[in-house]
Amino acid sequence: MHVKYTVSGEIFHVSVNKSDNVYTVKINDDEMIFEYRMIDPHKMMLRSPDASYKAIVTTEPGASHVHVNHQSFKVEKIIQSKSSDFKKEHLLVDESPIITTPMPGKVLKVFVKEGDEIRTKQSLLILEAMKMENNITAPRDGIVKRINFSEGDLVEAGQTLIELE
Amino acid sequence: MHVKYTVSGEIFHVSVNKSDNVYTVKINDDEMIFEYRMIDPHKMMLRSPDASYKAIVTTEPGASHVHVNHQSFKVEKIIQSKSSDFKKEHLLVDESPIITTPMPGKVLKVFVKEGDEIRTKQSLLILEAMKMENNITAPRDGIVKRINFSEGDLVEAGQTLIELE
Amino acid sequence: MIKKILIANRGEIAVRVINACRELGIQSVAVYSEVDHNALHVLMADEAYEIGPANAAASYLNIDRMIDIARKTGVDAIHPGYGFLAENPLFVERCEQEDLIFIGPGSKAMMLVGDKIRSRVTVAKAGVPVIPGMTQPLVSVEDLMKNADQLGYPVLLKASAGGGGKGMRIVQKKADLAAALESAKREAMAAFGDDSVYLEKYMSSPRHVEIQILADQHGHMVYLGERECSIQRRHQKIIEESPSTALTPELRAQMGETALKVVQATGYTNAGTVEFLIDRNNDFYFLEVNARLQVEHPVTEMVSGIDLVKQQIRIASGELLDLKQNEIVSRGHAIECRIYAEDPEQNFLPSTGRIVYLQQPSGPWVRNDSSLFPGLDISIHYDPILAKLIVWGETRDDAIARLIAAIDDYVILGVKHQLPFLKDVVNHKDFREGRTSTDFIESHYHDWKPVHGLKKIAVAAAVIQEMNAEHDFPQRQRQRDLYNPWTQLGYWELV
Amino acid sequence: MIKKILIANRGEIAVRVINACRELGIQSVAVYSEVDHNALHVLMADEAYEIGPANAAASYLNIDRMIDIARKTGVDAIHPGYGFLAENPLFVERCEQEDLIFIGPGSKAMMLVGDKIRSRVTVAKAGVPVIPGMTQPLVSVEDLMKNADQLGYPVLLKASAGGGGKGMRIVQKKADLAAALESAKREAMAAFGDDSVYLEKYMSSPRHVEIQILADQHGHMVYLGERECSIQRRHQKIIEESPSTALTPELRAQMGETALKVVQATGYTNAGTVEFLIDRNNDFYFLEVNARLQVEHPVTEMVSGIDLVKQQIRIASGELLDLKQNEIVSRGHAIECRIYAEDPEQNFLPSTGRIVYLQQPSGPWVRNDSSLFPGLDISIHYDPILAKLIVWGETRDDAIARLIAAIDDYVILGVKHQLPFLKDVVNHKDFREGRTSTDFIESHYHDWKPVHGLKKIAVAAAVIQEMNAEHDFPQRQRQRDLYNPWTQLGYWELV
Repeated sequence: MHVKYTVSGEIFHVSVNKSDNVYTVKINDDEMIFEYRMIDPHKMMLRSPDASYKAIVTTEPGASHVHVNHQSFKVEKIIQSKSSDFKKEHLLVDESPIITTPMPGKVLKVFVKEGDEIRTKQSLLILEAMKMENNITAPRDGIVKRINFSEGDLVEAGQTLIELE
Repeated sequence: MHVKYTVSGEIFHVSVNKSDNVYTVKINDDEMIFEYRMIDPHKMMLRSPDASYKAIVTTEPGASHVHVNHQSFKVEKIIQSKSSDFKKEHLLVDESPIITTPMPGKVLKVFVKEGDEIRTKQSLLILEAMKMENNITAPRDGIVKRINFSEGDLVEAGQTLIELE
Repeated sequence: MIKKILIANRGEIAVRVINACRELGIQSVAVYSEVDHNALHVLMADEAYEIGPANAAASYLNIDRMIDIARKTGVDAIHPGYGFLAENPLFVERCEQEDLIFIGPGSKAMMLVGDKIRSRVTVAKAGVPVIPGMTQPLVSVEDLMKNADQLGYPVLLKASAGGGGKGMRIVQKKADLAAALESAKREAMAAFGDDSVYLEKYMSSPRHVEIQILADQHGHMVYLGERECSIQRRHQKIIEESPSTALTPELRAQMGETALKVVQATGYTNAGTVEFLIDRNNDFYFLEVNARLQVEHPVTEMVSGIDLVKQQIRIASGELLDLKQNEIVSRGHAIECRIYAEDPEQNFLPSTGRIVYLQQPSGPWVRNDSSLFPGLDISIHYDPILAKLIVWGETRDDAIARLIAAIDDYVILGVKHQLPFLKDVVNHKDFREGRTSTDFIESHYHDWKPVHGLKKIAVAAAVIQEMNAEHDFPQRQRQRDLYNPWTQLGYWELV
Repeated sequence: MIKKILIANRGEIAVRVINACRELGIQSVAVYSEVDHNALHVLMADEAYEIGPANAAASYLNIDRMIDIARKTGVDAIHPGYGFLAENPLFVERCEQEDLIFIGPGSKAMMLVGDKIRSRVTVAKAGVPVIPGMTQPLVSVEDLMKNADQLGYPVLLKASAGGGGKGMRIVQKKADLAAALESAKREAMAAFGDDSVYLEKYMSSPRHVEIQILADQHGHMVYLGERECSIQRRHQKIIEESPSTALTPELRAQMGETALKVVQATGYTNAGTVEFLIDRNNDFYFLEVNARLQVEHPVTEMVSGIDLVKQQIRIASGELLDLKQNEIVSRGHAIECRIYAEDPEQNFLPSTGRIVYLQQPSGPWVRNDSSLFPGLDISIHYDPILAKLIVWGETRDDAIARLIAAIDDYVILGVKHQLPFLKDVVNHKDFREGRTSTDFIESHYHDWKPVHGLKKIAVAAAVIQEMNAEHDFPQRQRQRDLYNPWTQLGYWELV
């Protein structure tokens, strides 16, 4: 059984082996070997046969924030055994039937109603956040099954706004 | 029974009382009342009826490093129950019979020998540290009872160099 | 001289002003909303007072409360920073009534330059070139249609009380006018409490070049060279530099003199910025006056060696401006980039979160104006600006190389930001060669996504860190050979 | 142009040089001793190699190993920083033999200026005023006595190969000569591997003013103004500034021209510093040439806007120096202070320890050249310099105010340092009024001790922190009402 991680919507199947100071990390059938050295509790040097990397890692429950060679990532762990996380995984695949809020904010306008047929990139609603109006567009084609919020509502990041059929 | 702390050789007898967010700290018969607020795990604001302070505190076993309103201190705890700490307390009083190394280094020259009578500020030895010659002088008058090191020896900070009668 | 100042702001600009106060021996008073009680400006000021809840309308925009704290703390003056109350003429008026020095222009000048339409009319009369457009606010959709037809599409819909791109809409064709109007008015009302809008001819591919001015209360005024701020996203400046690659010494002097005309015509005092657009023929047009210290003021400070905040305070104290026009010399090249809490993967939508790791760049000629610290929550309540990174170099190429190195040194984890985007922009051939215009981002980066070539390495680093963290729990049995993160998870949730 | 550079140094200067390489697009190679494997310069360089054990003689001073790594990594050039091999003519010669560019003067010039006696004779012949003293190294104690008598006491005993105050002794009277000689020779041998010493007339209360020069390999040379470095402890500079309060424009030009005479007479190339003493009549005397980038080079960089490290690299690449004397303009005022790991309570003896907390200052016109990080061990092995804090201001007063604010912002816990002393010095009335001389510290701060008015508050803060830490262990019973640290100790030792 493998463990899954996600980074910006992409899923990675991971298994790891350690002997001495060498990690063998298998990610999606790609096997990589790393020597490592900790610099401080958050900084490490990783050396693979091809290249070396400077990484900064901080962890919080369920996720790590990682900075590698000037790129930043949030590495999230997918936990399939709990129902709440099942939903999370759903979000990552393109056929997700759920449109969630990308950030907390206030719903100013909703342009669609239940039953509407929508097209990719069509404006769905305007969300005000940090004093800016932000146009939320459809990530794919579909039919609006359910709208969970009304104009004027305050929403949290990650909440389900619109369910598609 | 009180707990003792030392800061740069000065001894402080401390007892503390806490109720809600207010600490009553009694130091050497001087009672002080502090409200406090933690800013982060190391930073705090302290407010007494007269003044407020910004403090940064880091702890290590037996001691804290404290920065208060642009002054830095090492606050050490005196543990009297152990013999090793008994000696430590001795160092703090003016009549200490022991002259210790203030820093690690190499003994280049020793100017005195056992039995010598010495005067305050008299040169005792030259200690080389960080590429500089440092002149170690007598902290008080006395007679040299024992010299624990020879020229050329490497010494650690806090080691007893010379014992006085 | 002023002895004590209330800083009616938060974030990096509050820190900047407190720093200046400290160096001038002036006492500083900070204010903070409930969510800001551990903020850097609170720790740095000599005194700090809570001003209300997170919602800015009830705290940083609360004039009564601000005046109340000013009275209670006995300050002589209020520095508004930028944003919030900085360009609110009612606040300036109130300060004048309460006999508090407002560090900025007087209320009349503020009222005039804050009204984009009136100021256009006023400076045009003084012989300053303005962009063709309406000379009255919009009264109806019909009015709008008529004016737009006269100007010819595309047209630009702007908030009369505006600034910072809020309430601004480019309208390409008649059919879009009504929707744009509604949205612009709503945004203008939310941002400025005033939904007046007007129309201007939309200029295609202009450069945005602005002149920094200082004017004392005794009629003496100087200009401190220009800043080019053409690199914008959603009408928000993201990269600013001085000097501009578009200006000759002659054009610079001409624009400087024109800026001083604007200052004279509007009776403006203290530090201010006169914004212009430059078209492809190097003709320039008055855009508006920014009646405050600008976000991008460090660019001018680095090339001129003049501390604008200190000058603001001295001018507000009634001192004579001690600068002579012919002694103001620009040296080298400075570039600023603004780091925003935005998610480049989600079309640069604002992002929130807690900063879990922070490494800020430093080094010779690197300046980082920031109020960040590890543990800081970037909330929905305020502008998404995280920090400003400014560098100086002997030449523009030196400055670009230094900026790229400094961006590489910057690490912010826990909240999404656009540093990789900024790096891409300053690395762009057209930017390097000085071919900039306000549609630069739109035309070169229509659908920019971060390159994430190291996702797998990131996953590996996270897993290795997890396994190392496991070593901190020697009392628990570890499965050393085949690593199974399912057992690891238990520790993780315990920590 | 050079493509790849080995930096034969550590600490802040290695970081400084790596930064310059990065901005020039040059690959950097770091070396590190065993104890430095996690140092900042190691992390920043493109490649890093261990060079030997902690002891500098076996690592950073190991010429064979250094050349070996240079060969292996295929660098074009070596930057020596300051200290270590920076002024070792044997190393320069070896680089020349190995066809590696040494970023500094050629070996012949290095040999000449490194010999304090020969260089005195050489520049005196060129018409440069020198301090009265010996023109041959000392051969015997009798020789010494005779020369001292001729010069008249006090006299100054100096290492011929010297620098940084090592091997230097002021001798007030005949009786002290022999002891001073022995100690000076021993220190000189340990520091430079050469125990030749000589005598100079000791000047009382002079100012130390030095001229920064740049000279390319094609005969073109310029001076970049002066630095005054009169504020010294144990012959170690601790505060440096530019401009000097002692110089008029005429004297500046005269000293600059004299410095170029020295450069010409010695055949010196690359960046260098010509040191002078100025007496109370404003007469100046050649002291020595520092054949390297100086510790205090940032002071010149901040007022001139010229990046000295980049210029060094360009000159070493064989490029023409692109600076004209009349275009070099000094703007405003810069001050540097050196932060040393020294214990002011123990007569400024060097201090060691681990940095357990670190907050470094930043802000407009504040530069902090440092390689510090939390967790860094300050060991006995290397120079006790922790960091350099440099500020720039429009005026000297501005710079002083800014420096004091920046010192207040600096927090280093875990190792003793003299920041409070530095603050006291720049706050001193005589310093503020520009009355500086090399005996400033001795005469004003003979027995300085830190003011520790907050000891009790510090104890209280420590105790409160202990009690708060206790809250992190809810599973253990706490004694809430009467706090007894004896029970607390248990937790502490467990953590």
